[in-house]
Amino acid sequence: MSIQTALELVLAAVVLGLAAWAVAARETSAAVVGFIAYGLLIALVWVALGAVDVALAEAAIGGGLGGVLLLSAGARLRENEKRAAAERPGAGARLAAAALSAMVAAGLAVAVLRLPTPAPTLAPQAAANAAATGMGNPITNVLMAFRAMDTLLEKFVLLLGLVGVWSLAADRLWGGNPGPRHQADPLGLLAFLARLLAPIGVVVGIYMVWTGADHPGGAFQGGTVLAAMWLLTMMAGLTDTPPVSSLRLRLVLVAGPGVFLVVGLAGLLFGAAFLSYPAAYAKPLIVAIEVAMTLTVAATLTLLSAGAPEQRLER
Amino acid sequence: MSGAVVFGMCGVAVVGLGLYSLITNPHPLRKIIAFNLVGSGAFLIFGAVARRSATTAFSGDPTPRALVITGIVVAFSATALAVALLLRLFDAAGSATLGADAQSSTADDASGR
Amino acid sequence: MRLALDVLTIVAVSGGAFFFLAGTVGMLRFPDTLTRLHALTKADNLGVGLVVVGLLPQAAGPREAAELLGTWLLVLLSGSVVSQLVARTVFATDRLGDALARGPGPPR
Amino acid sequence: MTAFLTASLGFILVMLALGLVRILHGPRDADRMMAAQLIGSAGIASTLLLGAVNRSPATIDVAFTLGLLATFASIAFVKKGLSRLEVEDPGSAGDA
Repeated sequence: MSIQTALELVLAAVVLGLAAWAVAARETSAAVVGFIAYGLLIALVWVALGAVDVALAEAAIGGGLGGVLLLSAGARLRENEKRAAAERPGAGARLAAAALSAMVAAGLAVAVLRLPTPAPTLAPQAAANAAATGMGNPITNVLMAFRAMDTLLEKFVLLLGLVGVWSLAADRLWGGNPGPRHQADPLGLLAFLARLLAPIGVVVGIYMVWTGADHPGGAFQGGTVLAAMWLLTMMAGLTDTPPVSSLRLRLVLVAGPGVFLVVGLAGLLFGAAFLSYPAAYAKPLIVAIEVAMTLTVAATLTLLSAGAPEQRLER
Repeated sequence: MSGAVVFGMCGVAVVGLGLYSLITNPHPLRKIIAFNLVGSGAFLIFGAVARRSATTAFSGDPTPRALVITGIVVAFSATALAVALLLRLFDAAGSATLGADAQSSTADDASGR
Repeated sequence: MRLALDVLTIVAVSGGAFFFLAGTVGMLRFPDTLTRLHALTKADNLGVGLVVVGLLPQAAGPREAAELLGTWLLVLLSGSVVSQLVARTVFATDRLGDALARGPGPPR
Repeated sequence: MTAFLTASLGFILVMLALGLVRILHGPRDADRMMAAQLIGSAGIASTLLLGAVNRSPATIDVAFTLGLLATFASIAFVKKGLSRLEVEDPGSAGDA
C-alpha cells in the first residue's frame, strides 16, 4: 500500500466518522457542529480528488453559509428537541430502516465498483473546444458554454427558493427586512473583525470570479464569498438586510438570470441556437454574464441564509 | 485510480448513513442535515466517477464536476427553504414535529411569541 | 542551498505538527473549557504558522509565498477574535447560570 | 520531500480525528465549537500540505477561503449564545 493510499484511507475514515457523528449525536447542536466539521473536511476530499473548483465551492458553502444557517435554526428550535425525541420510531422500524439503507448503499457500491474501464470522459472534448470561448478553465467552459442551460436553470431554482422563503412571511411583516435584526456593540470585537475581514473578503471574492476564466474559481464561488462577507457585517450589527420590497434589491436578484436569458435569446435571434455565443464575442459575453451572476448569487445566498421577513417595514 | 475507489466508497457509505438518519431521526432539523448528507454522498460518487478518467493531461472529467457545483447551489437553496418552512411552522404552531398529534397538544405554547 | 531549505521545511513542518499534537492533547485532557481554549489557540496560531513557514521554501514563486503568508494572517486574525468571543460567551453563560441558580430576579 | 510532507499531512489528519473525541464529549456547546475550530485549523494546514504534495498552486486558494470562512460557524455560535442571553434580559428582547 502506497503512502498516498494510506493518506486517502485516513481522510475517508475521518470524513465517515464525522458523518456518523452528525447522524448519531443525541443533541441537535452537537450534530450541527459535527456536520460543519464534515463540510470543512469534504473540501479537503475534493482537493484530493483533483477538483479544486468544487473544493472552493464546498469550502465556501459548507464552511461558511451552511453552518450559519443550521446553527441559528438549531438555536431557535431548541425547545422543540424533547417533543421531537418522543416520536423516535421503535426498534423494529429502525432495524428495517437500517436494512433498507444498507441495501441502497450495497447497490450503489456495486455500481461504483463495476463502472466501465476505461472510464468514459469528456475532458479531451472540453479541452479541444476551449478555443471557442477563449477561456482555459474547463469547468467554467462547461458551466457557462457547453452546458449553459443547466446553469441558467440553476439560477432560476435559486430565485424560486428565495421566493419560497419570502412567501413564508406573516402578512403584517410583508415587505420588511428578512431575519432578526442583529444587536451587537458597534465598537466591539465582532465589529472589529467585520471591518477588517469584509474588505479582504470582497477582494478575494472578486479575484475568484476573475481568475475563474483560466484557473479554479468562478462566479458561484466568488458570489458565495461575497455573500459570507455581507452576512458577517450583518451579524456584527454594522448593516441590516434590505427590505424585500426594495426595487434595487429585486433588480440585483434578477440581474444574473436576466442577462443570461437576454444573451441566450440573442443567440437564438442572431446566432445558431439558444445560448450560443458568437465566436468573436464569446469571452466578453460570458464575462458579462458572470459579473451579473456574481451579484445575484451574492444577494440570493445572503437572503436565503437570512430567512423570511421578520421585521416590520419602517415607513 | 485508487483514490476514486476509496472516496467513491466513502460517498456510498455517507449516502447509507444519511438515508438511515432521514428515515429514523424524528427531529426535522436532523432530517434536513441527513438530506444534506445524502446529497453530499451522491456528489462524492460523482467526484469519484470524474476522477476515474484522470490521465497525465487531465485531472478528471470536468462535466460531472460542473454538475456537482450546480448541485451544491441547488442543495443549499433547498436547505434554506426547508429551514425557513421549519422555523415558520415552529413560530405558528409552537412546535415543529412531524407527528400526527403534534398540533393539538402544544397549542398553548404559541402564546409566548 | 537546496538542502538547507529542505531542512528548514522539515524542521518547521515537524514543529507545526507538534503544536497540532499539543493542541489536540490539550483539547482532550485539559479539565475545563477555558484551559481547552488556551490549547486551541496554540494549535491555531503556531501550528498553522509553522506549517506555512515550512512550505515557504517549497513555494513556486513570490505570489504563492504571499498567499501562504496571507492565509496565516487570516487564521491569526479570525482565530484570536473568535477565541476572545468564545471566552466571553463562556463567562456570560456562567454568570447567567449562577443568577438563575440564585432564584428569581434580573439575570445579571 | 514529498514523502515527508505526505507523512506530516497524515499525522495532522490523525490529530484532527482525535479532536473528534472532544466534539463527542462536549460537555458544553462551546467545547464542541472549539473542537470544530481546531478541526478547521488542522484542515487549513492539511489543505496547504496537500497542495504542496500535489504541486497544485490553486489549492492555496482553497486554504485561503477556508481561513476566511472557517470562523463563521464560531461567530454564528457566539451570536446564538449572546442572543439567548438577550432574550433572558427583558430590556433588549424587542427583536422577536
